[in-house]
Amino acid sequence: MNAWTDIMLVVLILTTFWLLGSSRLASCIRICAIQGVATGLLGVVGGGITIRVAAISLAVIVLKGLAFPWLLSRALRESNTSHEVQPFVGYVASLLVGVVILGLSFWADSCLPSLSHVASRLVVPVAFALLIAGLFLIVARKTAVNQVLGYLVMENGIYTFGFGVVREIPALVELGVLMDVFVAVFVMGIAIYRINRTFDHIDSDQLTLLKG
Amino acid sequence: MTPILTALAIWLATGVLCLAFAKRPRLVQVIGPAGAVLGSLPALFAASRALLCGSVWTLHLPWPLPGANFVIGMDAISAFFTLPIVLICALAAIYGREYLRPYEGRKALGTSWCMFNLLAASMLLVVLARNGVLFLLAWEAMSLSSFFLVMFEGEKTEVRRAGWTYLVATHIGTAFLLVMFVLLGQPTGSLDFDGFGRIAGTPALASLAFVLAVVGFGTKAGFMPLHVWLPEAHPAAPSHVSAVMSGVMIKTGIYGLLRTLLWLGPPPLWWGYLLVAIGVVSGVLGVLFALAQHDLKRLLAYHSVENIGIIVLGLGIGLIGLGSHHPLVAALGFAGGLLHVVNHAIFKSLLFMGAGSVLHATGSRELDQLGGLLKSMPSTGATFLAGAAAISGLPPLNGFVSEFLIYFAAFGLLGASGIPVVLAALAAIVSLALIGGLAAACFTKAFGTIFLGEARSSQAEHAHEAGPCMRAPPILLAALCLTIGVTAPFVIGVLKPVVNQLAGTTDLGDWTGAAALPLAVVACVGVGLLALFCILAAVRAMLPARRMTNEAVTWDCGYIAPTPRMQYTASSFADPLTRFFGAVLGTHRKFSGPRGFFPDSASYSTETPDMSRERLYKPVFIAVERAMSKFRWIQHGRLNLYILYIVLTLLALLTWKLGKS
Amino acid sequence: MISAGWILPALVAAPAILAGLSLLARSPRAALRVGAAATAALALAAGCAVAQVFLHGPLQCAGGWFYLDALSAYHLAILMLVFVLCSCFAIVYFREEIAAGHFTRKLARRYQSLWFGSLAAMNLVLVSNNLGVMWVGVEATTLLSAFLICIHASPQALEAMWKYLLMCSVGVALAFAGILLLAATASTSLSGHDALLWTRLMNPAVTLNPMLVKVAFIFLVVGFGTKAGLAPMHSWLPDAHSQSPSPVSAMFSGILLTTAMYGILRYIPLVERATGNTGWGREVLVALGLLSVLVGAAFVIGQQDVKRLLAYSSVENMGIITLGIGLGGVGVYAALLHTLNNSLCKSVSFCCAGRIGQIYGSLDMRRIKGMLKVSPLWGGGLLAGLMALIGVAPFALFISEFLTVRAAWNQAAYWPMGLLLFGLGLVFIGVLRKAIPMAWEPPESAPKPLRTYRAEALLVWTPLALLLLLGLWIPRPLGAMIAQAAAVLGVTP
Amino acid sequence: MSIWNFSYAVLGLLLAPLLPGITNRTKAVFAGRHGQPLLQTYYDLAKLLRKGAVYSRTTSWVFRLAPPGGLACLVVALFLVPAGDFAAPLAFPGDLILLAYLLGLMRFMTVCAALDTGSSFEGMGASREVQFSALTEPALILGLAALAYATGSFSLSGIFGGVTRPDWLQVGPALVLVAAALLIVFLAENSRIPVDDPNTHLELTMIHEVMILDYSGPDLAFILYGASLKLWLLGALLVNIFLPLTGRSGPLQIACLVAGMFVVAVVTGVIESVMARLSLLKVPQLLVGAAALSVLGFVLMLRYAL
Repeated sequence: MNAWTDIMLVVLILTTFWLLGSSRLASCIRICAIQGVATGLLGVVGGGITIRVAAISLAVIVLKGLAFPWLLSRALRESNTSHEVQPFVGYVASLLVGVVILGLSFWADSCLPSLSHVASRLVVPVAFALLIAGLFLIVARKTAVNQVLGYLVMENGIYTFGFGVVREIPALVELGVLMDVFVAVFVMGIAIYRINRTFDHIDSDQLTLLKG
Repeated sequence: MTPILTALAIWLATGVLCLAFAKRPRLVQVIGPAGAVLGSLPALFAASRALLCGSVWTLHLPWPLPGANFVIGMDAISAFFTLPIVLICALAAIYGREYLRPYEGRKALGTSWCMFNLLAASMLLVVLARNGVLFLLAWEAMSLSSFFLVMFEGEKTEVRRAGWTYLVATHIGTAFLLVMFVLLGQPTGSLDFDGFGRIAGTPALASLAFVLAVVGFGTKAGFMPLHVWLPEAHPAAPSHVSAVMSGVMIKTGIYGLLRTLLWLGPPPLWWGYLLVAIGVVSGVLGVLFALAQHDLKRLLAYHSVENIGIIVLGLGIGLIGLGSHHPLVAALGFAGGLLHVVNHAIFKSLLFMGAGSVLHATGSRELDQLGGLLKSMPSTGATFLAGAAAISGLPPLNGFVSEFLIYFAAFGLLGASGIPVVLAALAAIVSLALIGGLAAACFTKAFGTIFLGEARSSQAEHAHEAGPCMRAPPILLAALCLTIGVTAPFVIGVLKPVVNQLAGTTDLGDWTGAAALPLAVVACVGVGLLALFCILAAVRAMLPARRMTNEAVTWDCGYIAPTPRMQYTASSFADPLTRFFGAVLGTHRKFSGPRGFFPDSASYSTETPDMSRERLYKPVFIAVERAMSKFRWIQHGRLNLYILYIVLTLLALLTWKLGKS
Repeated sequence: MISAGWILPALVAAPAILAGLSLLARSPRAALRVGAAATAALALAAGCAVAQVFLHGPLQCAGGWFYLDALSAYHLAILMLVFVLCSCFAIVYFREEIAAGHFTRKLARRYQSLWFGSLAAMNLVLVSNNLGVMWVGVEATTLLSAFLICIHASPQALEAMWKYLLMCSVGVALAFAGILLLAATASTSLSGHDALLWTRLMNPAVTLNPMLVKVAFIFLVVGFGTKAGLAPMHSWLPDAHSQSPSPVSAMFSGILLTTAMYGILRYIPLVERATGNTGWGREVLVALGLLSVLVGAAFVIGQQDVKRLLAYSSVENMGIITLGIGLGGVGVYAALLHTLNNSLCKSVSFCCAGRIGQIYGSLDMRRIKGMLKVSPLWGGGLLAGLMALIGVAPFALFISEFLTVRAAWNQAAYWPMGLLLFGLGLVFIGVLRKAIPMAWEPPESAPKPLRTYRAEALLVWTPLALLLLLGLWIPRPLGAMIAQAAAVLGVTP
Repeated sequence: MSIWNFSYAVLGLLLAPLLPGITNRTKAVFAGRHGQPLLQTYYDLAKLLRKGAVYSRTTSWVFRLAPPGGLACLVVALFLVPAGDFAAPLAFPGDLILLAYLLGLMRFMTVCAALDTGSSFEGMGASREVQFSALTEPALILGLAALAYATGSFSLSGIFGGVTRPDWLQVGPALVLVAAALLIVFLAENSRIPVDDPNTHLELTMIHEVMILDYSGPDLAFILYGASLKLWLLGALLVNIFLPLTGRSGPLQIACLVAGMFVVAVVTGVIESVMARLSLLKVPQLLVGAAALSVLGFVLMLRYAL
């Protein structure tokens, strides 16, 4: 079972790198969907399947694999701006940063005391890497959609960590978290829609009316 | 303690009533002053009883505020400072009633009187408080209420500037006091004054507390260069308020300093040197800047700085006396400083009231717009003259007595061993002499330009004497100036408990006896001088030549028609001195001379901005503002970077807090 | 004693239901009025719960999922106070907009529904014992209140909302990572639900790995600190505060930040215990607190927009609270008192600023002149509020700031004390420099004053009078409340 | 207290008007003129007292108050000055301060009276008077303080009674410096050359004379008499320093001192004859120089004391 978990974790890392190197928004959304599904599967392949785990995993797959991509694609479709990712940091540089992030995550993991009941030794570093890569995406990309994607990557990292490390988290909390994330993305989607309508772009870099 | 509580209650109640009836100015004009006067009576009674009969008490009430207890007490020092507070407040209230009459219906008199009575109450609380929090609250209430009083004519730009400067200065001063009280309260964990004496055990902390007190209280008292608010706020406030602020409110700073000294144990010599240095600087520079002013109230405000300098000089000499084991010197120094507190309260409020009456009558505070008012305002002029003579330290008035005591103490120090002590005494003597001469110059200028000669403007020409409410308080104060001057040997007896309290454990011996003889002679000389003057005046009157008196125009070396415009102006009167001290004053001169064959106009004007404001605070404020505005780019509006801040903070904290382990 | 625990879930459920019901409001006016009345009723109920806590000890229900102890009860009391005040003010604030037709029924329904939603979410934060659920509540407040910012969709408001949404979501997600780390170390000795229950985690038998707790705490501080407006994560704050309608700004500044701060407070005893009471976690708070004070001060100077000015003052005040908590001892007491003072003062100041903005048609302080004359009520209220904010005695903020200074001295934290005083001085100067012309400078053209009803005076003067009272006299029950709350944080008086 | 304590002051009241006469006669001798009679001032006073007065319409009671007031100050001050061994009638510790401030009071009245005329000339004189006196006062008090330090007493009587011949032998240089300072103060306070020229009336450079331009008749007499008293008063301080007569018999001491006063008057005449009046801008430097001399004297005494 460790092997399956590791495979999923590797998928997560690979999709993150893919995301860092992608230039089209639409494909970014799709990659994110794949990552979402992989995150969902992580729960199922990780250990004994209980109803709780199954239900949550299903919810994750549905939300992250279907609902979010759909929402974001809609927001993207209705915006009449460029469908290019507009990076502050170029794709090659982003990939290099990704490598550094991965290295750092492994190093950080080695610094922390080991957690006794981790599903796989890869869980913690991968979760960290996702978290930081997500933050990096938010910082290094201009479009609002991309920032939401970054947020999702971050979220996936946290989820991974949660599922890999704290398996006993009660379902209610998990569902609550999931619910919040869903609402967050939903709200962000609406916000993007309205920003697009008001500003004629979803370039969050250009939202600089307020300063000082 | 009942009278004190009654006084506080009356002041607070009438203050609130004034606010409640704010819509009816007539009524407020009755309630406010009446409350101020009524409240001061029991307080006056309590203070005199404490001072004369030695009835000392403290009142403890529980007070649910962290660190606070409602502890008030009356001892010699408190009583001594209470006296001028209640006296001046009452008189200023009587004066203010008439002074504010033209504003009825145009200005918020309700707020003004409310704040006035609050100011009186908070000043009383400041000198009676025996708990740090209570003291600070009263202190701040005092600052705040006087701030609102200053802002009475807030629509004027200079008034707003003054209010801002005042509140900022006083608040920064309070910050120092905050730290000081915290420091003093730490050994016992309580902010009651009883326990503050513990600090004396650690001299380093005591010195720190002393420095904090000097800065904190010095800001309120107006030590140069902490005085910046003074020449702004006093002119801006209505005159009766200036009288209270300049006459007594700044003295609460002196009170605070003295109260602090009581806790700090035996003073090292350098405290005395520091105070003498402050006294010299404040005194000399205060009077120099006063000399360079041509706004009457600003001039008076600078004189407050000067007089605070003299007070501090006395206290500094007293501290040196204590430190170098000259009990008589210590006693005389303290006595001189303390007596000057009262004296300055009397003549400074008298002068501000005079300035107010002039302003009231002519609408101008510009010296060079006035002139010849002695004929139209005889009462105001005469009392102003008395005040001017008193503040110049001339015998037989009260100013001389206190300056004499300080001189006396300083001369006593000359016999001390130790060159620094002698030099400090010498510095005090020289600066007192210089201050005396310059003050006389300044007040002859002020009095001469306002009241003597011919009117320089039509307003001054049509001036009218103020009403009875505005005439009576100055007359009373002038009488007090003379009374204290000629009853000095008895007055010193009143000071005795106060000075003895200040000396702490040091036994001062029978210092009043030592001081009484010279003071008695001074008093006799004063009386003799008056008598001799009367005799000479009588002789002059009886001379047969009296019958052959003629009237003519001023001789003026042959000019046929001297006009008022040809009179010496205030600026030109002071010009030789201000030029002589030009390096310190930094006077801006604007001159456009006559040009061409038929020059039609020429002008010359001077302005002396405050040195410490221009050269010390302004650059610092500008530098801080620049430094702060450098930070403003961090709020540039870019969301990506904002999130980067979060990430960086996270990383920074992780490396900082975990890097070590 | 009858179990009063049922009231806790009700405190969450009732506003949630009200949020739904608000969508059926008949008219904007009715929505606001009924909303205010319902908030007041809820406040009464919450008051009962708070009283129970202080009289008989903590309340618990639903198997320990809901928990109200002195700390949360104190915050709950503040929360209800602010909400009642802001709800009432909303009636006044939107009156002109309703008349002008800008505040339609649709908007009013949405507004009131989100308003109650936020209330429910904040109550959830305060009454839940489960740290995960608490997080859910914090995130929910972000999401629900985001739309309150742009009730009137202007480009600026949208921008502010977007920044608020993204920054707080990211921040709070980091906090969740922290919670997970904590749960990870706790799950060695606790199982299932218990690993996230605060009361269980506080059990002395539970041993937590100090290293992991430290990492967790840093994530939590940064995460919740973002929401609480601590510098340098505060960047969303001035934008959101200045662009929302004033009742919302008042609520944000008055309680939203405080609720996030409460999130941090909950973890302090845990961290203290795990790190052996070395004051490790407090250092972080002192640093962030000081930074916030200084950043707030730097931006207050030279600020032109009155609501932004108040927002930066919020940054500063949250800094003071953080600093007080970080200093420990009497500082905790000071911080808790400051929380109350700041909430009261900020909400009333924002209300007055909003009204003044409506009167002058601008929030630019260079255009607001002579407000004392133009509108004695709102202008006077704003002036008094600003004065109170900068720590003029005898307003209560002076006392709490004094206590903070005292705490710093007692802890021998001389540099923090000096910097705090410096920051306070800067804020004082900066605010006063704006406040004086606003209050007294004669206006070039007198704007027409808006209609003012007598009852509105209560809205302004009651909180200010309360602040004045607290500066002079802290009622014993309140003092006891704060002491009990401080005891939760491990400080015994 | 004996008759000798009072004699010097009473003699001063009687003989003071002689001093200007002596000075003028000295100057006349230097100029090769015959000069005024020695008693000229007495004649002037007698004449003026019999004359009527003219007052400017601008003036008020302040103007009339100054002559008797100023005179009263000087008369009282005269009783503060000791004569050798004999303490002044009013001697008390600290009387030197009273002396300085009585002079100050007189000046205050004179200056106010000058301003009361509203004339630009008198204003100018008043302005200069306050400037110079503000600078002489520190010099005077410093000089006295130096002496007080040397003698350990701070009453004039104690100070001058304490300057003895051994003192001159021990701290002579310091005493010379202080005496020089007091001489400058004497010249400045009495409006003599090199500070002011008592003979000019219509020049822009005068100080004292211009302030009293508007006085006439008995008022002027009071002022003239007062000026003579002031000469006597400050001259007496100088004489007391230079003539350490302690221990001699009363009549001898008084006689020597009066003779000393005449010598001072002669010296004044000599100075006025051999020097020109300083430029007004240089006067403050002279006065500050006097203060500096006092300080120097003080420092020298400090050195000796160690």
